[in-house]
Amino acid sequence: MLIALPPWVPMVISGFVVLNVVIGLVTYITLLERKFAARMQSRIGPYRVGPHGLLQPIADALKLMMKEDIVPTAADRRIYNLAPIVFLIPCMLIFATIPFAPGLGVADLNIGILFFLAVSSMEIVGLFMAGWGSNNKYALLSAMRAVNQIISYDLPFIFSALVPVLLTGSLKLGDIAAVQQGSLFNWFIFYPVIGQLAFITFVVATLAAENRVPFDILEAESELVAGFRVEYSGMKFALIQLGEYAHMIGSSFLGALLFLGAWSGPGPEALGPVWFLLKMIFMFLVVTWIRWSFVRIRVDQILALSWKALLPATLALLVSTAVVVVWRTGGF
Amino acid sequence: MLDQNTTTRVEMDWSGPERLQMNMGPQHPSAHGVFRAIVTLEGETVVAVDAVIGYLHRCHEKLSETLTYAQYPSIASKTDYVAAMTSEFAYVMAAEEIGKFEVPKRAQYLRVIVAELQRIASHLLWLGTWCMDMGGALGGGATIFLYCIRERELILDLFEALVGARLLYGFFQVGGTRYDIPDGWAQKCRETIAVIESRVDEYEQMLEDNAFFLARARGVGVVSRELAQDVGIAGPLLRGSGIDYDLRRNAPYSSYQDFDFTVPTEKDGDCYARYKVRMQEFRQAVAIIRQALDKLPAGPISSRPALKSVAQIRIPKGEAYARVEGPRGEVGSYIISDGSAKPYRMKWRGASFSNLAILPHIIPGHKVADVVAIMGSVDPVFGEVDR
Amino acid sequence: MNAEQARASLASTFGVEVAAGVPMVVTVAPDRWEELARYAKETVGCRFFNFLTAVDWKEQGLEVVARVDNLDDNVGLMLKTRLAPGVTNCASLTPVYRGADWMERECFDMFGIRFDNHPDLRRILLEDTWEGHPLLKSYAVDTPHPPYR
Amino acid sequence: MALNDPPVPVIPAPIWRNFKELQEWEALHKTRPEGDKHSALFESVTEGIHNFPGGFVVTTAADAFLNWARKSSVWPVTFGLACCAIEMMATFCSRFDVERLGMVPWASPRHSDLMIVSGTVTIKMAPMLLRIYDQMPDPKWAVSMGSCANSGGPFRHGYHVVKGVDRVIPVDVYVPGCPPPPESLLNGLLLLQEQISHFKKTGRRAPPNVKVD
Repeated sequence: MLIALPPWVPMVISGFVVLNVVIGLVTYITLLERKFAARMQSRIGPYRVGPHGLLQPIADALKLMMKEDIVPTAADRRIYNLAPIVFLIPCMLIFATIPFAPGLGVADLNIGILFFLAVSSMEIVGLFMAGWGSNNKYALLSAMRAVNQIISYDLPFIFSALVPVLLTGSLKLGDIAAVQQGSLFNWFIFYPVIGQLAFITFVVATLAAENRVPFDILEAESELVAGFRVEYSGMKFALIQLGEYAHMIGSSFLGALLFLGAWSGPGPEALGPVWFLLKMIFMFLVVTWIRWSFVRIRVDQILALSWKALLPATLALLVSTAVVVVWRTGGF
Repeated sequence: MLDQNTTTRVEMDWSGPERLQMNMGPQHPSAHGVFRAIVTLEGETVVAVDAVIGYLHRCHEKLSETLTYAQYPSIASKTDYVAAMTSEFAYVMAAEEIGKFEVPKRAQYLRVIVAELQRIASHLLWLGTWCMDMGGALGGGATIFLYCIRERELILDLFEALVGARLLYGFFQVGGTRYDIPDGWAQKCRETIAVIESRVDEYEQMLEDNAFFLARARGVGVVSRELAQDVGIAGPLLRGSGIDYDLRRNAPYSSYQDFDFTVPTEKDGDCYARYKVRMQEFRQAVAIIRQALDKLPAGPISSRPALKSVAQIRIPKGEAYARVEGPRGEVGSYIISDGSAKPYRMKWRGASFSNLAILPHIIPGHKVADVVAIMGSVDPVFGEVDR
Repeated sequence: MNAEQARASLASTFGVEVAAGVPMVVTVAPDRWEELARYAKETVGCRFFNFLTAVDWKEQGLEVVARVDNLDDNVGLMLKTRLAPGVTNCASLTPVYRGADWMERECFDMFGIRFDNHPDLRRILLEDTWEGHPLLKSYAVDTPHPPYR
Repeated sequence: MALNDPPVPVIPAPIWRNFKELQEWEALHKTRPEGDKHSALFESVTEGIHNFPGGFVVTTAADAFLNWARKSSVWPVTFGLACCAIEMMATFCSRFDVERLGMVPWASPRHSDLMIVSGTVTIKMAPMLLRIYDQMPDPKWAVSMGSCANSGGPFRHGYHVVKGVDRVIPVDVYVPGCPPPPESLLNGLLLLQEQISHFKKTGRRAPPNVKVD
């Protein structure tokens, strides 16, 4: 280096780059989802806007920027205006600790996964502020439901994410990915029994934590019109959509890293991030496929499923992983 | 001196559970049209429902007193616009009953074929909107909705070939039908119902192995036998509660006695039972259409000469109540004629009006999500409710 | 109880000629209206409440028509009562049939017939501020209602 | 009078403006100076560029591009009233897919900028329709679908029917038909897109025109 750059400068630059990549990814992931859902429903998705509908997300974003943003007179102004930002920050922060290639990542903390899980459950604050601030019965009801759901599904989410951590013995996301390199069979999904179970509970818990169907009681159109974002229009609505999709992409990245061996794949080393992206898209399409084929279940059934079924199952899974790890390393 | 009870204000007592009064208003994605339910909630459970209707009251009964017997059938199809054929059927049959007009055999068979096709189209729309209510417009429900509408388009093509219109037809006239089936239509109709029969099995397999769907449909909105008859609900709701009553078999009209079909009934009267009854009715309707197409006799399609002027049909003095088994239940038209070309009084017995009257009796105690599921399984059409 | 026995028993108890034909028409004085409905429900077994409506015969007064069915034996009964000219209240059938609740509210909305001891008699199809009862013969079909006419 | 000519209205129909709530609506539209308002950020940016000497070149060129964005993502609110709603649903579904044009039906009026009034507007429903139209953020458009919404249609002589939705809200495109088949609704939506493509912020929202029978 010609001049000794202070250590935080590259981190800021890489943070800036990752943020923009994520926003670009979010806009085009929405297009991918709309096209994928359209094909599932035997129709053509966005087609006439730009070649094959490729400019559709840009048109949507631009139009939303120009819409009049209405603040309801009875709304609690400060909370109402602050909510989209508070909702968006955690959703963007989770990309800080994800290593896209062995060295390439904003900050590969050695408590990577702890940071990820802590920040990803912070988004409920912004969500509740939105529901409470807009002074609308539908929004209030959906904000209450959101708090119930995310509280009851964070624990299974954390437990099922801890299984790979136990198998590698380190919280650093880089190490978890490094252990899974090499052949296809050291991915954690192919770990004899525990891998598959952990993957299934992880996907179910991600679905619930991000309020995707069949757990999307949060913005259940048929009951609560549009949930907590019913009063938001224009740019604030776009920010909330951005946050929601960013959180989903973050969880898909985490899923791909924990279970599908982040950048391990045939071909030269440089292709690593491409494989990682492809696995993320695969995880995202699994979630979208579930979204477009399941019917939503009721609030009390969701909570019952979490407390009665998912939580004990993931706890037992965690304990059995610990026993297997200790047995594997000859501890008995 | 002030009256005693006007001065006592109900203090907001914090002892009991706090109640939230929510408005599932006229413009609501799952309101099946313009229906406003003022729902009083305790937390998530519904405590009381006040149903407000009348947002689509289009003065059908007053208009029918100013339109002649030839003009009104195409307006009649706007009462139940999802099953337009059955409402015309009832009006025209009532007029024929008073005037003792004889309907040729071919016209009766055409009417049966068209009524059963309309039943399939209406049940397809019911299945789609019900799953969309439970699954959300941006969720799984929308997929089944789009599949059902794709099938419904096939039937609308048949109607477009037969009558020229897709949704509201003027197919019926006093004394018979206005159009005859073009050649090649029968063969196309057989292909369409064959496609639909295979698709219905596909939907059944798609829904019934889905644990979420069963969790949302079983045990929700139970209607007892006694309450069903007392409120007067009809059709699939009645048969879902275990009462084996179907107008096509108990009081056969327009040569329904020539076809053999079974009337599906279920015992436990919840949303899932109504779903099973309607899915079975798909197959019975397909069977009836096949038999009717095979035994379609030749001959005239109307016993009255072509209309030269609108006021040509004069019905003698008298009154009659004709009933038809529509997709939602018994659709009836009660006409009192005074000998002129216009009825003196015409009353629509809409099936959805009585079906909707059962909601305030069964909804309290359910969750908000169930209100939507019950509304979908009752399948009201608001042209028929508000008339 | 099949059609013949129903016809005989109705004629005997209410002393009124019951016309034959598919729906048997029973016309009775307004004061025995609820008694007739209860009789139809208990003894004749017509538990299915089909519909209830009214007809405006201009000078001869209003007439309330109800149709009840016995689903098991296929017996249909058309109950009628003619209110005296100028009289606009009638006994309510809600204690007998719960389905009569909305139908009677619609009759009140359209004809102005006040049903005594009806749980909550208010307009069902039109908004509460609407004046006049549209289905009466004296009401012009397109009476203007500001501001939309 | 001849038997089959339509009943002659007895009293001349008053025009719509003397209804308190609708007067307020018209007054509201007068007090909102520029009629169509964009988001504050966008307003300040365009004002800034416009006042910059020679800035008008940029804003006029930008208008075409921004109108392309408005045109290609028009989000209708699901507002089905009667029979035309079934045909509107058929247009949103697989065979006549409007999502090809970038239209996604949203449930809440806050997220949408087009209201397709499909069905008969009755007097009891008109204030509700008005409130939903007001809740939609500017710039917004309205399509009147079906002869009931255009002029009261077959129920024009009914006592409870508003003779056309343009007595309640300003309408941009009228789609004839009862019910209009999906092809003609699609044609109406394409006409609307073409109208949006040269949309100028004129400050004057089309005034609801005075209707007399």
